[in-house]
Amino acid sequence: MSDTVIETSFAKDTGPAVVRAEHLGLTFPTGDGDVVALSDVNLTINKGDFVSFIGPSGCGKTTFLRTIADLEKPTSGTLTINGMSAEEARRARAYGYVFQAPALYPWRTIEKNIALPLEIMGYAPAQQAERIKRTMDLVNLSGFEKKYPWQLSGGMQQRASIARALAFDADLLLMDEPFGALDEIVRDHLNSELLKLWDRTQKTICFVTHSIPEAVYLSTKIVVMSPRPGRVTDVIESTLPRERPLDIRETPEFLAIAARVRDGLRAGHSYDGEHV
Amino acid sequence: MSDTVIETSFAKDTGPAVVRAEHLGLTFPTGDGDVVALSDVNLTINKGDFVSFIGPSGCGKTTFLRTIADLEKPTSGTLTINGMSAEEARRARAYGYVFQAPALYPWRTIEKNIALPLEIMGYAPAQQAERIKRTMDLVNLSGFEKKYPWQLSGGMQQRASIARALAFDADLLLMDEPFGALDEIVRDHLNSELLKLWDRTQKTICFVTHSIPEAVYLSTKIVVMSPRPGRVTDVIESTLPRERPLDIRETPEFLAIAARVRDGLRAGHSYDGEHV
Amino acid sequence: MRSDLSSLQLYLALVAAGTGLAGLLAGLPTLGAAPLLTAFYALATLSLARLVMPWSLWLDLLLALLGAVALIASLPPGAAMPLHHWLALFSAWALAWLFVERLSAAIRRGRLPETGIGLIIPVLFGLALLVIWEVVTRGANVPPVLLPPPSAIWARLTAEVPLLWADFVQTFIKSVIPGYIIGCLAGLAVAIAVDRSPFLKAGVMPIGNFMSALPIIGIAPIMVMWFGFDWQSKAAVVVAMTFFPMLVNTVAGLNAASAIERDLMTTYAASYWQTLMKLRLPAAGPFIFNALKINSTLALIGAIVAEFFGTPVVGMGFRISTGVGRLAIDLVWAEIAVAAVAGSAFYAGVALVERAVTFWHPSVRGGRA
Amino acid sequence: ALDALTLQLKWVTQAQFAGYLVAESKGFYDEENLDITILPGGPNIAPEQVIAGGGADIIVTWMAAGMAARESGVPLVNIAQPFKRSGLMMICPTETGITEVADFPGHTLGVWFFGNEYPFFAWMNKEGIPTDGSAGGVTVLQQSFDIQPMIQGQADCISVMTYNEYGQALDAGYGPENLTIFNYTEMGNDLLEDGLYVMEDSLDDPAKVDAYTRFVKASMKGWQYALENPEEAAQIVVDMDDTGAATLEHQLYMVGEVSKLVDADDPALNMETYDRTVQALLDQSIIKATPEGAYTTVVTDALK
Amino acid sequence: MTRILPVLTILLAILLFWYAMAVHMNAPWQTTLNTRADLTEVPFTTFAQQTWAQDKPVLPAPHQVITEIWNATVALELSSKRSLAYHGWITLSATLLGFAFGTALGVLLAVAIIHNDASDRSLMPWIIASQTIPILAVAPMVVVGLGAVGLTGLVPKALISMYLSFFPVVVGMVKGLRSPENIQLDLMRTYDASPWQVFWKLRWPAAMPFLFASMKVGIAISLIGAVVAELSNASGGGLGVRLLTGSYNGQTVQIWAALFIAAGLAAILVALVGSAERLVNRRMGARA
Ligand SMILES: Nc1ncnc2c1ncn2[C@@H]1O[C@H](COP(=O)(O)OP(=O)(O)OP(=O)(O)O)[C@@H](O)[C@H]1O
Ligand SMILES: Nc1ncnc2c1ncn2[C@@H]1O[C@H](COP(=O)(O)OP(=O)(O)OP(=O)(O)O)[C@@H](O)[C@H]1O
Ligand SMILES: [Mg+2]
Ligand SMILES: [Mg+2]
Repeated sequence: MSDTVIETSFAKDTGPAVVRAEHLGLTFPTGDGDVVALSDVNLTINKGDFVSFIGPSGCGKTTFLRTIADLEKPTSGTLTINGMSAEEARRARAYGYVFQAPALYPWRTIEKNIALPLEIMGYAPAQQAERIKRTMDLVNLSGFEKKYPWQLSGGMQQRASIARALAFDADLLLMDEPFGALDEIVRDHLNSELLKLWDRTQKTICFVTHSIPEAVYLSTKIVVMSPRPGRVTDVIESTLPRERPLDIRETPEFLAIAARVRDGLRAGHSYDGEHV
Repeated sequence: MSDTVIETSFAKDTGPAVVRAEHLGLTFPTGDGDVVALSDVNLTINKGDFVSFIGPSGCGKTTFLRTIADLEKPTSGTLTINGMSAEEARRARAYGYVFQAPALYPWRTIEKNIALPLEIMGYAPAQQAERIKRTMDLVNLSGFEKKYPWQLSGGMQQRASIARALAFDADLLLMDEPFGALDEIVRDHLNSELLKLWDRTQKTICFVTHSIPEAVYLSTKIVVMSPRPGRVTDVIESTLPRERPLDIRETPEFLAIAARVRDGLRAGHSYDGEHV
Repeated sequence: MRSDLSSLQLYLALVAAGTGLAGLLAGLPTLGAAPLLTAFYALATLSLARLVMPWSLWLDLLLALLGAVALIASLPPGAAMPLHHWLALFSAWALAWLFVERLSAAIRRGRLPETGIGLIIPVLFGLALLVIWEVVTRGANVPPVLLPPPSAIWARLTAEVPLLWADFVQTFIKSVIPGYIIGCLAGLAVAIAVDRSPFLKAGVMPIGNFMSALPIIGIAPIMVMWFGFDWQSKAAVVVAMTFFPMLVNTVAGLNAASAIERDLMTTYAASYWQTLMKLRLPAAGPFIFNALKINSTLALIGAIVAEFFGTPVVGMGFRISTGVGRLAIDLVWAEIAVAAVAGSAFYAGVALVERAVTFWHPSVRGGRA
Repeated sequence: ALDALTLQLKWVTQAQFAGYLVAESKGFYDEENLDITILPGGPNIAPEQVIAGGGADIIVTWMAAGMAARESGVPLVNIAQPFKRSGLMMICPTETGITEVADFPGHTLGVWFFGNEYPFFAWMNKEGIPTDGSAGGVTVLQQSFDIQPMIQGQADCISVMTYNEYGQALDAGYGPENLTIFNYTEMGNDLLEDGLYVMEDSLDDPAKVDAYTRFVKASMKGWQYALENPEEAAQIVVDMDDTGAATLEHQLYMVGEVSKLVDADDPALNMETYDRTVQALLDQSIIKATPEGAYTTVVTDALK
Repeated sequence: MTRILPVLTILLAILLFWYAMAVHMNAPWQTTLNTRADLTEVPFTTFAQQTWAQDKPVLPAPHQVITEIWNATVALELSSKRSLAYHGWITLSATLLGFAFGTALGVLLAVAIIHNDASDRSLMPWIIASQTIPILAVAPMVVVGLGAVGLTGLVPKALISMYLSFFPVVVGMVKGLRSPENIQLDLMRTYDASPWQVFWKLRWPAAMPFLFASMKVGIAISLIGAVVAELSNASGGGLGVRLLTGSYNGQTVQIWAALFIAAGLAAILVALVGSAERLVNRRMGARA
C-alpha cells in the first residue's frame, strides 16, 4: 500500500491509456474551511479495462469520476482522457455516466428519459425506439415505459438511469454505485449482463461499488481509496480470467483478492479492527 | 411459501403485537392503469422484533413501510400499530423513519438537519446538542456538522439521515435500505451498532435491505416479498441467538437461513434460475 | 356533541345560531312586518339541533340562502335598516361559511366529487360578497354615486349589452391580446438571450430592471403620443407592462434546474439549445406560468389605464373615465364587472394550461395549481 | 371657533381659482370667521362625487355637470356664479382647411370628457352634425388635457380653454394667424362654467347658509384683489401649488385671461345664461326634465 | 470593472439609439417651425441640434432629461415643492408602506390558502378577480370614500399600493409554499409535526426563492400603485402628480424626468430586494 505498489501496477499497463491521472488533486472551498477531496492521485486506465473503485464513504470516488467526466475541475495535477483534455473528451461524447442518484427528469416518462441522450445525440426515431426497448428489457423495466419517475420504486429509478446510460454507444462507462439499491438476484443478473456487454463491446468501464465480491467479480483492476484526504492506497490487478461464471466467486484465487481488497479498505478506516 | 407457512409463523408469535396487518392491500391509480403495490399482506410484528424485508426491486417494501408510517392509506384490509390505527400511532410519534433517499433539507446544515425532529418534538437545547453529537459520532460524521447536504458524499448524506432518525426516542424504527450506499466496513460497524442499540433499548425495528447476509445477521424475522402484485411469500423466523458476533456469519445455521432466503427471493424473479 | 364538526365549524355553528336567536329577540316588536325574516331567525336558532342530531350540510346552504333572500326582500326603502337586520346578515354569513367549510371537508375526504361540486364554493363566496354589498349599500344608505348596489349595476349591465360588447372588443380583443402575446414573447426571448450571454446579463439586467420600473402611468401618455389614439398605443402599454414580470420570472426559472440535472446534460455534451429545450425550459415552466398568470391580469389593467389618456370614444377605459365624470357610476361598475369576468376567464385559461403542462411539479402533483 | 368648510376645486391648483386661493392666503376667510380647506381637483376627481360622499361642503363645477349630477341623485344647488362667460374654445390649425363649422364633417375633433363634453355635444346638436361616427359627421376623440393631439396631427381640431391650453398653443408657436378659432361664448353656445354648488339639504340650516354667505363674500373679495393685483395673485397661486408644477409666467397669463370671464363684483347667477344652459342640456337630453330648485339666490341676495 | 463594462456598453447603445430616435421623432415639428420661420436649407447637424433642444419635444434628448433631473434635484433645496427629490420621497414613503402592507397581506392570504381547503377554493378565484378591476378607475372612488371617513394623505395611497402589490406575493407564495417535495413533507408527517412547524421548518424556507421573485415584481408594482393613487389625489404632491401636471402642460421633459426618477427609485428598490435575497441565500447555504 505504499507508492511503490502503485508504481509497479503502472509498469504492468499495456494497452493504450484511456484515462491517465498524474498527481491529481481537488480541493473544495467551503464556508468553514477547505475539504481536500482528492490528493496526489496517480492512475492509468487502459482501453478495455474494467476498473472498480472501492473505499469508505466520502473518500472521493464520486469526485474522481466527476473529474474524469469534466464535471469538476482538478485544482492540481493533470488528467487526460484518450489523450485529450477532460473537456475535449466530454465534447466528443466519450463516455456515459450513471450518477449515484437517479437524476431522472420529472416531466418525462421513463421511456422519454431514456430517449433523452438519444435525442440529443441525434439518433433516428426508429433506432431510438429499438434501443429504448432493448435497454428497458435489459434492466427489467418493460411495462413501465409510460410511468413517471415518481411512480417508480427507488431501485426501479436506479435501473432506469442505468438504461439511460447504456442506451447510447460510449466507449467509456462511468458508473457510480449503479447497483446499490438492487437486490442480490437482480444484481447478479445485471453483473453478468454488464460483463457480457463489456466483453462484446470492449468498452472501458469505471465502476464505483461498496461490494467487495462485486468489485472482484467484475474487475480487471481494483482501485482502493482512503479518505481525508482522498487518495489511492492500492491498485490491484486481477488475475482472474476474462471469462467469469458466477461460481468463480468460490475459488481460492477470488477469495485471496477479496481479502486483499478488504485489508486495503479496513486500513482506510478510523475504527480499524474495532469490530471484527 | 404457502399461506400455511405464514400461519405457522403467526402461531409462534409471543410478545405483544406492535404491527398487525391483515389482508392488507394497496393499489396506486396511475395515468395508464392501476398498479397493485400490495396485495393480501398478513403479518404480525411483535415488540422487540428485528424484522428484515427483502424482495426484488418494486415489490412493495417501501410501500409497506410507508403504510405503517401512515404515509399511504391502504385500499383494503386492516393495519394496527400498538393496537392503534396508523394515524393515531403517527400522532403519538411511535416511530422513526429512515427514507430510501436521504431527504435532507438543503437549507439546513447537517447538524441542523439532525436537530429538526428534536426541535419539533421540543427537546431542550442542551439535550439537542448532546444527542446531535452522540448520533453524529455514531455514524462517523463528526467534523461535518456545519456542512450543507450538497457538500457531502452520497454515503455521508445517508448516514446523516440515519443519525436524524436515531436522534430521538421512538420505540419503532422503520429503516428503508439505510445502509445501501455504505461500504462493507462502515456497514459492518453500523450493523453491530444497530444490534447493540436494539439489544439495549428493546426497540422494534423494520428494516429493508437487499443484502441477504445483512438480513440474516440482523433479524429475528425475515419477510420475503415478491412483486406484481406485491405480496409476502415467506416469513422466516431466525433461530440464531440474540447475541451475534460478526463471525456467526460463517456458521452452517446462518448459511442455511441465507439459502432459504435466497430461494425465496429467486422464486419472486421472472428470470428465475437463468443465471446461476 | 357531534364529532364530525371541527372546532372552527362548531364555533361558526354557535355564532350562526346565537345571532339568529338575538335577531329573533330584537325583531320581536316588529314580528309581523317581515315574516320571511322571522322564519329565518327561527330556523337559524333551530339549527342548534345539529348538536344532537345529524344535520346535512345542504340544510346550512338552504338556510344561508333563505337568510339572504329574506334580508334583501325586507330592506326598508330609503331608510337605514334596523339593528336586527345586521344580525341576520351576520347569521346568514356564518351559515354560508359553515357550509363551505363542511363542503370542502367532505370533498377532501372523498365523500363528494371534486368536479362540479368544487365550483359551488367560489360561486357561493362571490354570492356572499354580492349580498353583503347589496345589503350594506342599501341598508346603510350609501350614496349610489359613491357605490351603487349590485342590483343597480346588473340592471345597467343588461340594458347596455351592445355598448359593453363594443368596449370589450376594442379593449380586450384589439389591445390586450396582441399586447400580451408580444410582451410575453419578448420577455421570454430577452430572458433567454440575457441568460445566454453573461455580458448581456450583466449589461441588460440592471437597465432592464430600471426600464421595467417605469410607471405605466407615465408610459401611457408617451405611448399615446407615439402610437396614436387607437388600440396600437394601448397594446404598446400592455407590452411594456407584461415584459418585466416575464423577464424576471424566466431568468429565475432558467436557474431552477438542479445541479445534478444539469450535470447529466453536461455529460452528454448537449448543446446550449438542447439543454435549454430539454432541461431548462421545462424546469422553468412553473416560473414562466407564474408570469403568464400575473400578466393576464396586468395586461387588462394596463390597457384600461392607457385609455384614460386619449382614445377614440369607445373602450372600457374610456367608458370608465367618462362614466365617473358623468356620475354614471352604475355604468362604471358594469364595465368593471365585465373587466373582472374577462380577466378572470383569461387567468383561468392560463391556469388550466399550466396544470396540463407542469403536471409533474410537486405543487401541481400534490394539489391545485 | 371658526366655521370649518371644505372647498373642492374642479381642477388642479391654478389661477382659474385665483379668487379662492387669494382669499385664503390674504386671510379674507379668517376675517369672516371661516376656516376653509381647499382641495385641488384633477382629471380623475369628480367634485360631484366628492360632495356626495361628504368629502366637501362646497364645490366648484360646470353647470352642465352639476345639473347632470342633480338628475343622478346628487341634489346640487348653485349658490353663486362668479364666472359669467365660458372660456372654452375649439381651435383648428389652418393647414386642415377648416374655416367654419360647415367644414367639420369628415374631420377628427378632440374633446375633453369627464363631464366637460356637454358643451361640445350641445353645440354639435344645434348644428345638426352627427357625432356617432355616421356618414357626414365628425370623428370624436377623447383628448388628453393638453395640446399634443394637435401638435401630433392626431386631431384636426382640439378643445382649449382660453386661459390655459390656448396659451400653450401660442407658446408652441401657433399664432392666431394660423389657427381657426371657435369660441363658445362668441358663438352663443356657452354653458355656464365654474359656479359654486352645495348640497340642497344643507340650505335648510340657517347657520350653514350664513357660513356660505360669508364664504362667497370673502371669495369675491379675493377675486377683486386677484384681478387688481395679477402679479401678486399669480405668485400666490404658485406658492399654494403643492405639486410645484405651476409657473409664474403661465399663471400670470391665466389671471389675465380669467379676468375676462369673471365678474368680481357680482356673484349672482345671470338668469338669461342659466335658461340658455338649461335649454341646451334639455335639447341634447343630457337632462330629461327642467330642473326645479337647482339654484338659490339666498346667498347672493344676502350680499346685496 | 467586469461588472461596469457591460452596463456601459448597453447604455451607450441605448443612448445612440435614443439620440437618433429624438431626431426622427422631433423632425416633423421642427420642420414646421423652420418653415414658419422661413428657414430653408438647414444643414443636418444644425437641424439635429435643433431637434435636441426643443421646448416641448415629442421625445426629449437624453441630455435634456438629465439636465432637468439635475435642476430639479441637486440644484434645488430639498424642501422645495419643485424638487423631484421632495416628490420622490413622498411617493417612496407611500410605496414602502404599501409594499409592507401588500407583502404581509399576500403572505397571510397564501398561508390561509395553503392551510384551509375552504379558503383555497373560495379565495383564490376572487383574489384573481380583484386584480382584474382596473385600479385607476377605482382609485379615485377609494380616495373619495376614505376621504369621507377622514383618511387622507399617505394611507389611501399606501392602500392602493397594497392592492396592487399583494397579488404577485399571493400567487408566488401559494406556489412556493406548495413546492416542497413529497418526501420532505413525508418526513414531517413521520414526526407528526404541527402545521405550524411544517410551515416554519419546511414550507417557508422552501418558498424563499418564490417569495423574493414575487417581491421584486411586487415592489415595482407597489410604486406604480403609489403613482396611480397620486393621480387621484393631486394634493400633497408626489411623482405621480408631477407626471400628471407635466402632461397637462405638455412638459415632456418634466414627464421624462419624473419617469426616470420613478424608474430609478424602483430599480433601487428591486436591487435592495435582490441583495436581501442574496443575503438570505447565503444564510441558507445555497450553492454559489
Ligand atoms: N406514487 C406512486 N404512484 C404509482 N405507483 C407507485 C407509486 N409508488 C410506488 N408505486 C409502484 O408500487 C410498486 C412498489 O413500489 P415500492 O416503492 O414499494 O417498491 P420497493 O419494494 O420499495 O422497491 P425498491 O427496492 O426498488 O425500493 C412499484 O411497482 C411502483 O412502481
Ligand atoms: N460540492 C462539494 N463541496 C464541498 N465538499 C464536497 C463537495 N462534494 C464533495 N465534497 C466532499 O468531498 C469528499 C469526497 O466526496 P465524494 O462524493 O467524492 O465521496 P465518495 O467517495 O463518492 O463517497 P460515497 O461512497 O459516500 O458516495 C467528501 O468529504 C465530501 O464532503
Ligand atoms: Mg459517491
Ligand atoms: Mg423502496
